Amino acid sequence: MSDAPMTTNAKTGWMIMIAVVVLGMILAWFTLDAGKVWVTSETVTFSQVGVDDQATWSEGAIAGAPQVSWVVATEVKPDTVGATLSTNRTIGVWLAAILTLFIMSFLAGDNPFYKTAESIVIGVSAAYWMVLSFWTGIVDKLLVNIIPDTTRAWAVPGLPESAQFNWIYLIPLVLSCMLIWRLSPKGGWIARWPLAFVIGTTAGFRLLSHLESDFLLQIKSTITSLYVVGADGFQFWPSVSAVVILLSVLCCLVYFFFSMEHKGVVGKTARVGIYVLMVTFGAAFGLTVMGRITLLTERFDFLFDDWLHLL
Amino acid sequence: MLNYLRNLDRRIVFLLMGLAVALPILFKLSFPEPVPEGSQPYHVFDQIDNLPDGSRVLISFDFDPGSQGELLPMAMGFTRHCAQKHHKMYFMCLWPLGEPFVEDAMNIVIGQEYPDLIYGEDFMSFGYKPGAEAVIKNCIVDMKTLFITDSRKTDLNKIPMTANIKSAKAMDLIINISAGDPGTKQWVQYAATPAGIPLVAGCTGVQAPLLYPYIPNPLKGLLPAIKGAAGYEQVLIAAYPEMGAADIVDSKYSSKAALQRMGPQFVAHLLMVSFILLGNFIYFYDKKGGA
Amino acid sequence: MIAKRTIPLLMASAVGFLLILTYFIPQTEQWGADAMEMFIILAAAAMVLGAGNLVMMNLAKVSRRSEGWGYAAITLIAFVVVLVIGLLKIGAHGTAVSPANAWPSNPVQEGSPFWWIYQYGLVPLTATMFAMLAFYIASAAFRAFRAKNVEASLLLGTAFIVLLGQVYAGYWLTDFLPADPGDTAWSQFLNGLRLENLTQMIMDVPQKAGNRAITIGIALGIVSTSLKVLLGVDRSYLGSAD
Amino acid sequence: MRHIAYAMLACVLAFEAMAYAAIAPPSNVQTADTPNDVGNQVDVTWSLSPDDNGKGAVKGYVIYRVTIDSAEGLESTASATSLAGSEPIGDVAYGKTDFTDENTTAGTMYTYGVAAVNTSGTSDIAVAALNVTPRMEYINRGKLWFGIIMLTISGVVIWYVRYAKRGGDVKVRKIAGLEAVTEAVGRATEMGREVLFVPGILDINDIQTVAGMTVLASVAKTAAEYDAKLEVPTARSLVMTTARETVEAAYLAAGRPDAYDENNIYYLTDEQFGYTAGIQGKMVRDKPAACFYMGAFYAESLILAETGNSIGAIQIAGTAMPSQLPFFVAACDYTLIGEEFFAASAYLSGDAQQLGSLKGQDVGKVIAAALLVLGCFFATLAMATGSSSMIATQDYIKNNILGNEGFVPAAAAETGIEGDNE
Repeated sequence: MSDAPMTTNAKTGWMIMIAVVVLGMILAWFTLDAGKVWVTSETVTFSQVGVDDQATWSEGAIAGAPQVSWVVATEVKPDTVGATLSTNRTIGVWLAAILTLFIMSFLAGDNPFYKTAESIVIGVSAAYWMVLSFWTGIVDKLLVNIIPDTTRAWAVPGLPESAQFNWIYLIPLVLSCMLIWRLSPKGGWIARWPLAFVIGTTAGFRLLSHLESDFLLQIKSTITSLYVVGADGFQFWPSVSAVVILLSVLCCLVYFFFSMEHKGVVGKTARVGIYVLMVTFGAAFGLTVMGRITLLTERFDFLFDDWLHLL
Repeated sequence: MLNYLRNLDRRIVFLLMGLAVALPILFKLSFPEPVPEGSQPYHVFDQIDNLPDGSRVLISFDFDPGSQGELLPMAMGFTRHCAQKHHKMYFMCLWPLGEPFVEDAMNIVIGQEYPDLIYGEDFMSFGYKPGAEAVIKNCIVDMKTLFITDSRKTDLNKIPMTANIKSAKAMDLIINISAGDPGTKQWVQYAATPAGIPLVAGCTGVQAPLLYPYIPNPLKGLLPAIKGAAGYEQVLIAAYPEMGAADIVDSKYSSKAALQRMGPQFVAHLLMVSFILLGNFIYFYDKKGGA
Repeated sequence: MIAKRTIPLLMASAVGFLLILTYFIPQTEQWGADAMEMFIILAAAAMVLGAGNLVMMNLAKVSRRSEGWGYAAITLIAFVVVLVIGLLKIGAHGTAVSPANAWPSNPVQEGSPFWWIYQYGLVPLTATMFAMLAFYIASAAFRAFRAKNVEASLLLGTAFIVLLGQVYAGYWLTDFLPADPGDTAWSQFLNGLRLENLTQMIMDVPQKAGNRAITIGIALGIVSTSLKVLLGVDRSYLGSAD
Repeated sequence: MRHIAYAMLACVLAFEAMAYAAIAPPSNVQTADTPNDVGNQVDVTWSLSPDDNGKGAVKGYVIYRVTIDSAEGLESTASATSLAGSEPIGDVAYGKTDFTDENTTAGTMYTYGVAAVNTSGTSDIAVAALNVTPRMEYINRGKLWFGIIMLTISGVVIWYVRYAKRGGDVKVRKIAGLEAVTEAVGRATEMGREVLFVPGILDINDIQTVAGMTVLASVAKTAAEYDAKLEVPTARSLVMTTARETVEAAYLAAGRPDAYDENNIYYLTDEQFGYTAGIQGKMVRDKPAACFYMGAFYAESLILAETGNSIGAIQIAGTAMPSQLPFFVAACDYTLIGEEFFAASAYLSGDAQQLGSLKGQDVGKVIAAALLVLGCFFATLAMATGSSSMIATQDYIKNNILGNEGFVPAAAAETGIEGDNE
């Protein structure tokens, strides 16, 4: 632990806190059934119909036929008929609650619990992303186009029979190999080719999409009449709004001007521009508070309801 | 006292914030939540409700567990509403950590509250697809080459709902629940605008300001943050009182999940306001005193 | 030298300009989107590099017994366990299309060990990390929102109004103002001062204008950055010449 | 295979139609080649069946299609019977009056028919009066104006880059945050602490990350010159790879290749909050003296900036994420707002050609402002006078110049200039 050694006071503080939390947890387990999850289970069975090449599977048990089955569990209230305590889900809820508290403990300062949670989240999430990119990127995108028949038999049974080897996918395959070549001690520069390909396509694609959807679309939606007429004649405030919007956009654009120093008229206009930007930021800040508080509410909901069954 | 406030430990601020959220939850504090006639939750409700029964609706869950507090109630509300109207639901997901929520919507909400709906005929899932806006762009051109199979690896040509559909242009409505990019903005730019498909969305509070410029065209309705979700739940319950009657164990899937989360907002917002006032009081006091 | 710098540079320009051209031809319009989809494969393959690096770094820490090596070991174990479970689909069952074959199953199939890790490990960890923002936003407001100058005052003033306008407190505080906008500009003005309407006005007018200007500027910045890359003016990403 | 479900539906419906009284068919079926495509689409429109009251008396409409020998003329000769023998190619819910067939072949002639269905049967098929031949277009004419604007803006940027290369004057204004970069790195060196550079959480296929890399090149060069330790944790493997190339080159350029350590540029995890947790932990433990946040950021912006603030680091942020700018502005010492962030690499490099591109961007802003002012001017005149030519001008600016309707205004196209039926 790289921190400066803790003071005795801080250590005692942590000790007391840990003791209180652990005692509380034990108490909660016995009095509140904390974290306990009940489920009902249902077995799904499939039976083989036909033989060899023609073999298909149909749902339901057929006597004598080869069968496969698995259990599907549904979370239910404890008083439901046939409900059983699910060990793995109960352990899961406890684990989730403990990890939640570990992360929150960071608010009191860096500590071993947070470090543990941090180490877990990095390891687990890196692996999670890798697993998902393997199945959805490598298998579902690359392999189905390079070796369709093998992939169909192995992992994508729904791949249509019409699917064929698609040579265009050799491009990403070759580029991927060049990229991984970086692991070899020699010729690491070969990885620059795929990087150049990626950055080149990115530049081309983004140039178009941002110019079309951000530049043109935003100008288009700002264009409105500055003299607003409604069902009952001239509308004062909407007209004022329209004028203010147009002037504000122009002032902000002046703020972003790089060629001229912010002095004189340009400086004054740019100043108005930065004021508008500050109001924009203030508004976004205020609106975001609501979202962030909701996230905390959800976490407390989990702790109080799913774990402690207090609500 | 003032000196104490001047050097207020961050942890005190943290503790107060924690209490401001925790106590209203424990005491189930709630405040009136007026949904003005003609406000966004009504727009969203009308878009889904006025579609002919059995219309095709593409629902994209573009969020992850981090934002579930704000977005899960809307996602489940949309699912319930579509199921109630017997719309054909096509689920998909552009965020890698979001797919389990699609499964929850199908297994928990549809499975327990609308057990007569059948997978493949009334609802189906394309699953998670990496590629962000490229997926959306290709979605309105050719869904079958894009997805190939559903999330259960069944050929799309063999699923009744998708057999005769080539692209998302066949959809009558797109619903998007988004926590960022890829999200509502990309659906507006790459699907709703070029293909002319109506779009309604639910988004986080952070995203909302960026999306207001797209209302009402092509964004027909927007549920901003938990406030929007709560409003939508209220409108839904008023229209379909029987909705969400099933006994769902996990309260986060219940039909009143968002409404339950509005109480803490009030207290926490007041606390934030007091922090700002207090901070400025100290600042001006010090300035006046020449400190 | 040529292979190290010139060819990559030409390749970036060529594919970039080609994509721009194809966008205007209906036949090839989707190439840009297709290229972005192909990127997924490349990014997935690159994870071998990233994850390899993660493993090597933590392994080095553990073997050297350097500071905090215990935490490195936790990361390493978590990574390997989840990777093996996920890639081998341990504990997963088949689907209706192929009941006997578990390989086609959804990676995060409910009830499987991988789902369990997602549900009870990844979800609480990431969601709590995100929820910490509620605390940070409070401390940022307390610390940074001081009316030091006009800019800061506008920032905090707007945030103040929006914070109140979002909840019931807003209705309650300005309930004395007319609820009906009426016909005259003056009555409409008074009605507009109600906090909930003021919030909406801020969203509809200055906020919208500010965001639009920012977006237009960003689009131009992106055009110019892309062009610099395509023209080879900015080639820092390509590394050194030798 | 693909139409099995519909073939069955059609059989059932045909059988039911014999058994029950039929409902009234839709009318006025019209077809048109979808413009600006490769000829794989045809738009079909119709008027609702008189029985379609929106309350379920009509459940929906089915669309039929037959291929016609192209020797035949424009007038449709196909009968309802020949259409009924074909499989329906699609269906829509009641109340809808349009359908796009996305499975046509360019150059083939088709006739379409539409029938209403309800639970008791199918109506007669209403047949389109004219045949339609979808055409393949070689240029998307709808995007012509967009092409012109793109070429103009790009052209100006390129012109200024060349102008600067020839030695033209390309002075630009000061940008506060960038002046502070050297100071921040210098302070880190003095304090003997490290410099942390966070390149955002998106992959290298986002232009913000690319821009972040170019800023990294400058920061790394300064760090190498000052001999400060620079750490770059990344959320993507490709960003890690790119960052290593970039930093290595910068150290070489600064004449300090020996000081470069590849292990200081490492991958943490792709997951947003896993990554954030890792950096947050790192910050409180190693207490970097200068933190740079340059790239695409989401919610982690405030977590990072507040943690950085609590350890007393100088923080400089740059992003084009409008939603995160407020937090950086509130919690960092300097923030590069949107376009300023993209200007950063040019500014820091001091390279004349790169600075030239900034001038080009300014011309882009002038074009934007001009379009805005002109557009609003005509829109105001249109609203105030109600003059049809003003309304047409306003529409032309919005739908043609800024939209995707091409050179020819919609009203002119309707009168047959771009007729698609043939």
